[in-house]
Amino acid sequence: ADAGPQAESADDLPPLVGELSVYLGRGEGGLYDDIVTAIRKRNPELELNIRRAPSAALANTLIAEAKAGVRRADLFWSIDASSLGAVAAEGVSQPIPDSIQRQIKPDFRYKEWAAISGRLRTLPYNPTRLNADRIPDDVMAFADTDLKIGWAPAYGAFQSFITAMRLLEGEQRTKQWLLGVKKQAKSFAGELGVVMAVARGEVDLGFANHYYTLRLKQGKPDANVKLALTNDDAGSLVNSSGVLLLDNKPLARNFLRYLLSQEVQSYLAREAYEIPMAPGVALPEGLPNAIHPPSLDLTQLSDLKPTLDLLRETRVL
Amino acid sequence: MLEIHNLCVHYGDATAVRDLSLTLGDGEILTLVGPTGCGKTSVLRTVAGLIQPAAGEIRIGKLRIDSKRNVPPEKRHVGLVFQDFALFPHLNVEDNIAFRLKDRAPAERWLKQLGLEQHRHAMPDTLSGGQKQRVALARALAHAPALLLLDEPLASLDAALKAQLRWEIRQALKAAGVPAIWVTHDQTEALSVGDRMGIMCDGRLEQIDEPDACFRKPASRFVAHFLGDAAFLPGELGSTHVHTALGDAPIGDVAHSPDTRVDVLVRPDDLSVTAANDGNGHIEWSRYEGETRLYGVRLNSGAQLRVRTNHEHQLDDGAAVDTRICAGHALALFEPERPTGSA
Amino acid sequence: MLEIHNLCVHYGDATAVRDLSLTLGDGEILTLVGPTGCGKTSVLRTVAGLIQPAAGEIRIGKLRIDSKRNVPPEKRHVGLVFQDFALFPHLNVEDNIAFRLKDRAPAERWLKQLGLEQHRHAMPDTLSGGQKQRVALARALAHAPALLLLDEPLASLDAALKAQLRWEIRQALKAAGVPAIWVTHDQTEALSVGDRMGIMCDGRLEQIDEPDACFRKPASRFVAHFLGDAAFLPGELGSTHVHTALGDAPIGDVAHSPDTRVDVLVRPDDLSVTAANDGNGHIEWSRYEGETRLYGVRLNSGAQLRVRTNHEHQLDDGAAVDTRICAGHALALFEPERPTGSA
Amino acid sequence: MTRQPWSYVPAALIAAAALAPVLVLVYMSIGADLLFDGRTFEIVLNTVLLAVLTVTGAVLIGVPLAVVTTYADLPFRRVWVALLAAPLAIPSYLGAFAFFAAFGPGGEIETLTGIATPRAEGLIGASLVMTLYTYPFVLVSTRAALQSLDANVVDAARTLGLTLPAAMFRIVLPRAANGIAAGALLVALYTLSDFATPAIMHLDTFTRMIYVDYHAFGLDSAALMSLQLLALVVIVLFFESRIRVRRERPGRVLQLPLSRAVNSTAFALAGVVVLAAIVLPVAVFGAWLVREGVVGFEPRYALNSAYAALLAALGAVIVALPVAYAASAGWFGRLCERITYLGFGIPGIVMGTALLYLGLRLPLLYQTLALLVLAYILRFLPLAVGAVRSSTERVENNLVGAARSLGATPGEVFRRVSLPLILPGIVAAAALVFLEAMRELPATLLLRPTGFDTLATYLWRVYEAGHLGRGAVPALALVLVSGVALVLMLSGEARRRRLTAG
Ligand SMILES: Nc1ncnc2c1ncn2[C@@H]1O[C@H](COP(=O)(O)OP(=O)(O)OP(=O)(O)O)[C@@H](O)[C@H]1O
Ligand SMILES: Nc1ncnc2c1ncn2[C@@H]1O[C@H](COP(=O)(O)OP(=O)(O)OP(=O)(O)O)[C@@H](O)[C@H]1O
Ligand SMILES: [Mg+2]
Ligand SMILES: [Mg+2]
Repeated sequence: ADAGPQAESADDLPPLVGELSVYLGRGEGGLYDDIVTAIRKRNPELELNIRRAPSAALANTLIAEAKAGVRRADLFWSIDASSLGAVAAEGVSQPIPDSIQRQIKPDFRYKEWAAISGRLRTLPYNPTRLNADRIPDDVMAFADTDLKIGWAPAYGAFQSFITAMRLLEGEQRTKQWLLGVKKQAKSFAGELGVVMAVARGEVDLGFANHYYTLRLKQGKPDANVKLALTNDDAGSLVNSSGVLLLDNKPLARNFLRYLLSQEVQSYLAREAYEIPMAPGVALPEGLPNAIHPPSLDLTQLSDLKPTLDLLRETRVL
Repeated sequence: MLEIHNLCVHYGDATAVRDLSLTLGDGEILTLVGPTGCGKTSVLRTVAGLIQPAAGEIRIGKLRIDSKRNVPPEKRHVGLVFQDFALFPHLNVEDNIAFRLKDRAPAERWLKQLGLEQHRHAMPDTLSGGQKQRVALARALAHAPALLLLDEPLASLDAALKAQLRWEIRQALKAAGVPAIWVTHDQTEALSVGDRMGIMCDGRLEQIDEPDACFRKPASRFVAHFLGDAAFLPGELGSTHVHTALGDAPIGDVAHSPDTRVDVLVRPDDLSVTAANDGNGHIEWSRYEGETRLYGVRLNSGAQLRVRTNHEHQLDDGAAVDTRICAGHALALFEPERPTGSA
Repeated sequence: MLEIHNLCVHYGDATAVRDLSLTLGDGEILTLVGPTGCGKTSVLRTVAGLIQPAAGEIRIGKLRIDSKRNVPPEKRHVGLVFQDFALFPHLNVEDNIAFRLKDRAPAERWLKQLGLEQHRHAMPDTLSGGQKQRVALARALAHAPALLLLDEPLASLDAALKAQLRWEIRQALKAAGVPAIWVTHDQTEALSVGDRMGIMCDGRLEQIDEPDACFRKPASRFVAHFLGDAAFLPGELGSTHVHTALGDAPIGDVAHSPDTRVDVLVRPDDLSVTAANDGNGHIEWSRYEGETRLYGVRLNSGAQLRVRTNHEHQLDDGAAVDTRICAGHALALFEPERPTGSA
Repeated sequence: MTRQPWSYVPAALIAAAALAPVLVLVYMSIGADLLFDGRTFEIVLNTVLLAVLTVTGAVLIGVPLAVVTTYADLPFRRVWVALLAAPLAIPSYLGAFAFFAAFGPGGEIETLTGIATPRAEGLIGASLVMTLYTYPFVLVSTRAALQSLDANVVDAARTLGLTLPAAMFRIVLPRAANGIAAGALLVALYTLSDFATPAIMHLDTFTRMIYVDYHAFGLDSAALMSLQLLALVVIVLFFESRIRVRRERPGRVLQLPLSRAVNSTAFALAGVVVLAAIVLPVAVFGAWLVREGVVGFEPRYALNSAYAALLAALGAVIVALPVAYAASAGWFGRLCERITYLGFGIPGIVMGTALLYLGLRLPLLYQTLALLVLAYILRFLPLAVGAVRSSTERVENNLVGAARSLGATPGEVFRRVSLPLILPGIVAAAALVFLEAMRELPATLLLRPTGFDTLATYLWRVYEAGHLGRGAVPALALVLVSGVALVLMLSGEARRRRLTAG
């Protein structure tokens, strides 16, 4: 009972043998550990060295390593596309073979890296303070509402969101938007904080990645927060975590295949509420039904500098 | 002015002062001497209020202090000159002296009186010992204490400076009419500077009297030894003199039964030596002391005595001499010591 | 044993010792005195190798040290007893004394000789000053130095202990045949304990000679004042005596042209006072000193003199007296002082 | 007297090593545009205000507690000191987060007790949290200074009619200014370089700008801003170096019989501080622990942390010794000492990156424990130098002279005389470095060997994952292991007291 390509099952994959170094850049989700543990368990002959640090720190490390001509990692697994883009710009990445590309949803296929899971920009709102019909479905319209809005301008995911807006709507409109929203916005350090503030009724609505809300609801099912989406604009951007190959050896590629396997992908969807990138894997529960992300080359999200300049110019940051 | 009754001071289990009583009149200077660790400093610190007495009572003017009732040091108006000066290291001379004064006039006065004017702006650690001492004194005096306590104020100064300062301080105290207790380890200082002197031993006051009384009529052999070289000659009391192997000495108006056996206190200056081949001893050693010379004389009887003479007098080691009592004044008499050992 | 030639010591820009020369024979004890800050400690520290000389040369046995050539302290075999003892606070008495000894026998010997046996296991901060002093000395001696330097070893001990230790140390040094330089601020100590003595002033050696020569024939007025009360009487030289207002005094065999005007050095014991209504002055004050008594006499001429007599002698303040030179020995003569002031 | 002190050569080498990361920053910043507009000014102002308020707070808490724990006749004095120094063991991001989570509407306090509390955030919140987690620097250094003061001087002041509290202000504190300033310096540098607390408290500071740029792959501008921040550090270092009180010979140890009122006030202050800085975060984490249970913690993390921190502590004191000696010897030594302080004022992640660049030049060391330890040493050297210096200054020259005149070579003197005497200071220095290395995160993440997890990195993992309850166990382990270090430090202090008691 399917319509189209299906993800491979881990059972069909060749066993992983040998030594592999992975730089695992991650901002959240202790669940990646479970995946790593499962892969290790399945492949006793795999000697897997994992280096964990914030994605941007690892990207900076890889850039420094590249400049110094040192290579310690076979594979860079990052939670956000901008880090992957920044490393890819150094020209150290190995192209993703077609055989793997085919395992990824068509909208998310890139030459330098492989998308693993997606995170969706959402609008968590407090239903006791706000009716769903008062929420515009165009993100640009928020500059003109009188809603009390929570955001986390220093947070990477937010900056990617603004970068996307910049790429989609242009500098000038983005600037106007920032100036408009800023008047009604309250800043938080991270997006978990934004969601918590929504649930507490401190703000009416916030900008945050989808899984913060889902996780909060998991711990506190009666929390006063619901998700809304915009339509085909930066507000419903699907950003992606992904893997960049630094080494051409089959082991690295096979590891990547594991990450795209049915088992891993559905685990990510189920436990981390991430959007699977392999075709035919069910979406996480609790997501709004109609998702209409804009189409955008996520690699370009690494172009953060102009975004920062914009955020600073508008004194949002 | 000050009365101390049956004072005891303890440090934990150790007793530093036992049952000490003394009084100090207005404007009187009392010197306190005694061997290291006998409790002199403890007495001063207790009077100043830095230690609480374990028993006994202290009265300073109208204040009463005992083991229950304390009066904090800042309320006692008792000045204390510390042996190590305890100048405030972060203040200059002037500011040290005028520490708590609103009106700086007294500070100025003592600054001048003690010759510290050109050091006015110096920091304590650039001063020599003698200068520090004067600053400490000026500071205490400028704050107009009702009573001044001096803890070995002149230790570790050179003798010339010491002799000079000793008198400067005494004069300053007398001029200001401030009574004082002055602790010293220098017997000469204690004898010359005090109106009265107290000799302490092991936490107790052995004797308290005018200096020459202490020196000439020591209350105990300890005091006799402590205040200077002392030897004890066995003698027999006559009616006006005591007879010893080295001659007779006057005994003053002591009530006594004749023919009593006594020990006579002789000091090096109560004796004379003259070269004499058929004398009663010989010179063992001599030490030059500047104005005087001290001889160690071994008597033929085997006893050793010390004799002080003018420095012009010169005898070689080994010279046969005759040693005689030459004191014009009455010598102090003691009960003969019982032979020690098992009864 | 030790030769110092033209030694200079600087601290930064300040000069502490200037052009100092002296020699020390085998087994000789030299005492060094001088006012605070005159450079005594600096000399010792330089000889011990803790300071490098700025100029001059030091020879210790076969070693030569000058401003270029240094020999580190541990190679000099020079023991140094610090004024503040510098005992190692983390080691007990025994371990302090045996600090670098493989064979502990010498430590045992000095421990016994200096009566420290029952304090063997005590930590330094539980010892009294006198005990600490002995430990410091035992430590220096047990390490068998070829030369011992003592920096005011007896300061701040009480006089009785001081007098006793002074001789114990001297005897220990002589017994061990160790030459020593002994710095002190106590003139009596310097005079009595040294085979020779040096008097320093402002970084320079004013005089170095046997103690009684220094005392009786001081090289300068500074030395005369420093070694004891000194007054200078104007006088005129006769052939065998010098004539002063207070009588004549012998002058010894000084080469001189008669009728020269001189100043005669008189010390308190060179003078006598007798009660006399038609005398030349009166008693201003008197101080009791134990064996002796010191009078301040104001001459009718206005000059003030100090006279020391036996303590039996007693005159009241204000008594009219006659003061006379009573010295049997030759007095030191000085060129009259030129009046100071603008030329 | 014209010879250069022996310590100048190693001190100069160490200063050069400490300067190296700064030079790397200069290299990294080439090409960045200097950003300075009104917004930057605002941020500099925030940064300075935060530093000033934190230093003020740390002094206001640290100094009275130092006085009380040094002089007063406190029962269980050592326990109190250990408790009061313990906030050094808690990473300030944890403390900040605990405060953020506990206070305010809907916070843990309200959830658990129903009592409404104001939010902890902004300049006040950040200063408060920073104060709570940095005042022990002031406490420790002030205690060291107070212990070397001569009590007779206080007695003298009292006999001149000054009350005890007044004597504290006029006589004791001015003389302890060195120690207070040394602690305040560390507080200021820590505040300038810390990122997490102001970030969690929503305060825009320099470090936050630097972090944003860093995460936007703007290493060059992050480096340039760090250099601008370094200008602030240099200013702070300059002012601190102006406060120099003359050294005193240590004298009698002061003991104060405190009145009941003062005693209970002291207890209350200490209690409130301990409650806020330790009990509160532990309770918050404990509450989460109960909700989520223990998952995924391995004792190996604690061993790794302790091992790396121990190596860092050992290395730091060895390196600190010549610097401390040189600093007491002359201006050149003091300059070297000042240079070693620079590293402490640079945000950890930037410092970590600079060291990463250096490490990449030494491929043999890259991603080894050795490089990580080296980074800890360079970063925390100032903590060790300060503590070692306060003890070396107390070994009197005469003791060294005495030992040498007995024939001991300088090496033997150091081993047999100086070392036993400065050991308490060395232990205290090692303990401080140990505590800081235990809680260090950014450089650890960048420089550790691959797969080497410590308590701090594990805490970061669970914190980032939002599993705050899982942080309770490592947080408690951190406090526990650090507690051992504190006990060591205090036993050293007891020894020092015995050795120097007059
Ligand atoms: N703080 C203290 N704790 C315990 N014992 C003490 C303390 N202070 C003094 N003592 C002891 O009390 C006794 C008396 O000491 P005190 O200082 O009064 O003697 P002192 O006569 O002043 O001696 P010195 O001439 O050496 O100054 C000594 O045995 C001393 O060891
Ligand atoms: N470390 C130093 N730095 C600068 N000057 C010093 C130093 N040590 C001593 N001096 C100065 O050198 C001079 C001589 O000092 P020294 O210690 O040799 O004197 P002293 O004769 O031993 O004095 P005292 O009798 O006070 O011990 C003094 O003026 C002193 O101030
Ligand atoms: Mg005393
Ligand atoms: Mg000296």
